[in-house]
Amino acid sequence: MFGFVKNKWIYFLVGALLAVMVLIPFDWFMGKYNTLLIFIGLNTMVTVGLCLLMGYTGQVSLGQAAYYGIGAYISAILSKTYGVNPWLAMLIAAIVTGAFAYGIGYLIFRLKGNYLAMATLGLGLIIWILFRQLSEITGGPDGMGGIPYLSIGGFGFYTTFKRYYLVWFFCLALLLISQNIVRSRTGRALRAIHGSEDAAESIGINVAQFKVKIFALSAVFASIAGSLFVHHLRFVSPQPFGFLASVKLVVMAVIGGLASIWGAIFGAATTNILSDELLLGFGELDTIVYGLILMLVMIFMPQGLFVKLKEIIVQWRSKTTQKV
Amino acid sequence: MRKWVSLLVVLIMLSTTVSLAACSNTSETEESTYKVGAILSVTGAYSNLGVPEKQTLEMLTEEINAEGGINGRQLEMIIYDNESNAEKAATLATRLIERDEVLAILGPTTTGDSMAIIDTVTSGEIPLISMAAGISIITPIEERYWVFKTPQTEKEAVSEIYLYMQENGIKDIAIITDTSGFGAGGRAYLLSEKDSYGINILDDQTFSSGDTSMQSQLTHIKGTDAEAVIVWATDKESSIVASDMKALEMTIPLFASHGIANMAFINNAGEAANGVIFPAGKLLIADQVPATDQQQKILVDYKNDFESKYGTGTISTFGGHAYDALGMLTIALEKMDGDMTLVDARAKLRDEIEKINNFVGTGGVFTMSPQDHLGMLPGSLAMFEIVDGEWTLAP
Amino acid sequence: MSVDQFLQYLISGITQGSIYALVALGFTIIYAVTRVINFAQGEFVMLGGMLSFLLISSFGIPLIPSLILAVLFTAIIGAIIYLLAIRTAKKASVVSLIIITIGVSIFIRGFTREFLGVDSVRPPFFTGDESLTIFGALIRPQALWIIGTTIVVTIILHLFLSRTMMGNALKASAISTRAAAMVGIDSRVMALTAFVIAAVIGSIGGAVMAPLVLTSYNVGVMLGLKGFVSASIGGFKSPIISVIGGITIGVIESLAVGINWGPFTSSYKDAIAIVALLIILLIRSGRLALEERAD
Amino acid sequence: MSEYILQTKGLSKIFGGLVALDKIDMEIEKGRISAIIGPNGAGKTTLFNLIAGVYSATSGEILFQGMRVNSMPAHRRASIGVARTFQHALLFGNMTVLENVMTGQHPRSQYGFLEAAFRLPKSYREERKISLEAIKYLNLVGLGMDKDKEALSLPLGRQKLLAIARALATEPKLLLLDEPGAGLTTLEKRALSDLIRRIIDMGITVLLVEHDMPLVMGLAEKIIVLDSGQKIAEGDANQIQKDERVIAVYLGEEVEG
Repeated sequence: MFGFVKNKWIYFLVGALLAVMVLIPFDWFMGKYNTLLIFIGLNTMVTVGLCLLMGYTGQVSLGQAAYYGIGAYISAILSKTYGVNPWLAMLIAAIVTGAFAYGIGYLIFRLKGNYLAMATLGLGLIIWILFRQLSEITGGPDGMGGIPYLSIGGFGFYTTFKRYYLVWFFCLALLLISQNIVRSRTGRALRAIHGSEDAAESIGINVAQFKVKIFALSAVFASIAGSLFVHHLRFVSPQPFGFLASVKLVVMAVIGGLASIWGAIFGAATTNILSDELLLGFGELDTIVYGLILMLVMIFMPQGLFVKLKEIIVQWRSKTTQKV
Repeated sequence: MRKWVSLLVVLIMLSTTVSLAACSNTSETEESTYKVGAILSVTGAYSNLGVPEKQTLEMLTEEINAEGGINGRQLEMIIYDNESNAEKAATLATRLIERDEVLAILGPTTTGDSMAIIDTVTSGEIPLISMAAGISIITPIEERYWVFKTPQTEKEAVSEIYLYMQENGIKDIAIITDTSGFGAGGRAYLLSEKDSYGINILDDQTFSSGDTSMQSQLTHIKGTDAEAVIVWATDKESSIVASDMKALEMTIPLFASHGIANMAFINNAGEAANGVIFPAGKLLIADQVPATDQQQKILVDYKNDFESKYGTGTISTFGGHAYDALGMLTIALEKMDGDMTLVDARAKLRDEIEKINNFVGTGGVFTMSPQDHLGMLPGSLAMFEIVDGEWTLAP
Repeated sequence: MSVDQFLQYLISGITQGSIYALVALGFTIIYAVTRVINFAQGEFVMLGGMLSFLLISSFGIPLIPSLILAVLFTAIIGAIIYLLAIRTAKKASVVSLIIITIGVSIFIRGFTREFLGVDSVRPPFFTGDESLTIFGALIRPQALWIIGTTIVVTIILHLFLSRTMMGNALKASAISTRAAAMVGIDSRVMALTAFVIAAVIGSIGGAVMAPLVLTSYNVGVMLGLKGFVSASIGGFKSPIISVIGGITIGVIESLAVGINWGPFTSSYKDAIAIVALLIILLIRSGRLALEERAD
Repeated sequence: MSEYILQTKGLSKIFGGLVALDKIDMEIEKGRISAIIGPNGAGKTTLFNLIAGVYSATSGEILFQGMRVNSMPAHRRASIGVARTFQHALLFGNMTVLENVMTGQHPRSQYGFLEAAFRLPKSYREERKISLEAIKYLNLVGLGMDKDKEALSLPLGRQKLLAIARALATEPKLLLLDEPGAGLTTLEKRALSDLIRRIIDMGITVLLVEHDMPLVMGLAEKIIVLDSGQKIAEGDANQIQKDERVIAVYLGEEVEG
């Protein structure tokens, strides 16, 4: 993945970064943040799928949380109600979600712009309503608990400490995969579609099919995150998969910079840390402050906080190198 | 170039998190206090339940500390708002267990949120006293070693209504329920218990929370031979059902859940509130409870204290659940002695909660046991009827 | 379903639909002029209701002045939103603008909760609450007020857009900002006007519906969503189509309850309305594609 | 196989009752430069769009190398060898110059999501080939030095060259150029003519729509004149310049314009 990088010390940097990530869950370091970091990891996975779809391909989805939910529910139902091996359940969930999104995408990706936004929003709502109403299999609005943990052989992911590694293993894998896709023939085709659909079509890119495929891929990412979500909490309810959740995912993607794979971590982390840590200090005023921050970031950095930070660093670097 | 800048930014972000961690680690535990955490739906869909709970906890903490605390130690209450969101409840529970190092957790407000943190508190080995109704919160008991709850379950409320109907010769009914957690929980019991009381449900309608009219559902009910309607929802939607029934000139009696046990229902439904019959704790009619009732004193005291602080007519049974939860916790805390490690203290506290015997609360009288983590004695609910905008015991 | 019952479903549906329509109108006018989907539209409705309750019940101000004050205040909020949030975000993409308006709505909601509390409240009925009988169906007087308001607002808006200079300028700006600028129409003034009109319509709607449907700090979320769906059916194109969209959704929901068979039950009424929206969108996408090519 | 690379037979396109093209018959010979001219609204771009597959024909047929391609979607036509440019360059603004041309190699490479996601050997192999090819085309149009610039940072003239390089990267048999000369300086136009001749030398057939008469007359071996959706003349530069109907049409336009 780092074939393009010329600076030698980038390896050192990445090594240090990985070392930090490996050490984080230990009690003497940041063990107290494991739950928060697990959710950041899960959100990152969904967000990066959204970045591929929105930032690279230019297609809006305001219902992404629904696919997160489909993965979660399929995993939960198969592994709890039918006693299917959780890993197999996770695989089935990913395949079913992907296939479902592929079929749906075939229909709705004929729409463009705001109409597509409405359609994805509407579909998300319908799926969410189904989570609540099919209570015989989903447990209804109160959800279902007692979902088994994931385990490999005799090694079970029983503690947050272990699940941190599990989630971030998947998260980094999905980030790498996304990074690879973006820098490939496929990635160029996606960006071409974002740039101009007519031009993309004129050089042999099957625009309709690529849109549907990337939508399915983003749904698979969301589904994997959803499966990990239920095997982490051991509980699933419709709440985290509604319209507001979808909006929150879009916020994460935008804050991270839509066309930025690694920005997804940043977007998810900023949003989670903001709502689960920093805003707690504001007590009752937290929603007011949250709304305000959301507005300010979008007004003054519409390309995203992450991209803005990058720009600042690049500027700063070019200044310092000029001096030398 | 672009890539390594990305990485650099990730690194900066991480170091920010680390420094953030370092900052919040400085919140020192004062040795002389008992720290207790609470996770409540102060905002979001269930804020009208969560807010009186929060107010009650704040009021009681103030009172306890003004009287010198527990065992000479001050009570420190850390209340977090999970915004009626299960995922956030789980994060906050971990935070309370690992960072704030509280002795016990009160809440969450709803069954769904409570279910979402059961695993966290069980593996974190910390006692939880939930304020939500669902029976699944405390069953199966083998898996709920650390979990208790204070509100009566929906099953009891449903039984109370069906019993009343049986006595009054009502057999054929229609139900209309909210599709959210509260209504769906009630609906499940309305359907499962009906046969034991010989009740026929002729029509089973639902609505979404946030709906602004239930006229269509009621029109459908009106077309059946139902002798009564049961609505299962919180106060806002229930009051819309009541006034829509009046608008459609439906004269059959309306039964409601304990979710309407606050003044907001009467204010919002107006005239249509009259004649509505519902089960609830005796808190609502604290003044009418006979002095012979062992609950009488605490009901009156709590109601007076609460209303003098937050205004007349603000009392609700949801605040009562918080009162009972903190009340039992206080009793357990009083049994604590000497210095213990946090882990031991939590374990001891759990044992003490399980030993609670004959605790007189607002919702009823509680006797916990290893087999029963609700421990509410039967007869804790009464049937109420609203007459001239006032709660009265139903005849 | 008997005829009487059918009429009752229809009337309930129309009442409900009028409520959606009043919300949808605000979405439409802002979208038409600025291409912004204003997710804070529901908050205008909430403010109209909450403020009128506050003024009538807490300050004891009579109905009419209370309504005027509530609408005026919301209009100012609408103007502030445009000037501070939308106009400042110059280069923002569609998605960013959506998020900005969501931020605005979260902010307004939080603010209202902080100052007016979480309880649901009901302002007094305009003209009592004794149901009237129309062709065997019952209707509440406040429902008549809502339907009437929807009709009047739609007519006034229509006349305003077609008969006045300002209205024509708005329409021109809606068709092409650049072309409008060439004939001396300042698109920013037009956008400001659109936000104010949307706030006014939203708050009038909110104030008129509150006695019937109650109001609280968070009613804007659900109403906003329903209004959005209604406006989508009309493609955010014209006020009248949006009103028709709203009433369609209301009637579909109501009749779904009445049919009470298969998926057509009250449990799925929201989903049915959305499915209807999706079908309409897909049908229209075919037609839109044709129109685009003819250009 | 026919000696014509492209033929249309009775090709018509009607937009909602409005006849944009009326029964056009034309033949484009392989390996030569042909041009379509005509006043505004004559239907030139519509004809282009029909050939490229953006629109589907109302009636008539389009034969590419003798094969009927009427119902073939645009991206399929690109992969069988029909490439085009647009009036406005329509570059991919979110990419560099090189990436734009690499994207043009899309139909000549195969690896997909899976190979990309896991960086399988096939992706390496193809990626190397793609970038080598892309650089070759960039050098051909004279943009080799600019390969790492943002595509939209180029001046207009160079953007148009880039669009041609991108189209060439699809390795077409027939290249459709939509007003390649518009907005270029005289100097740039001369370079463009040279480029088009070099493209012909590569064995690619070129069909262009152009307003600039001197450019067309100097380049095209065959000129087709459209007016109001109908073909009114066809022939080499000399024949066209003498054709009375063509003169009438153009005079009319000049008087009006």
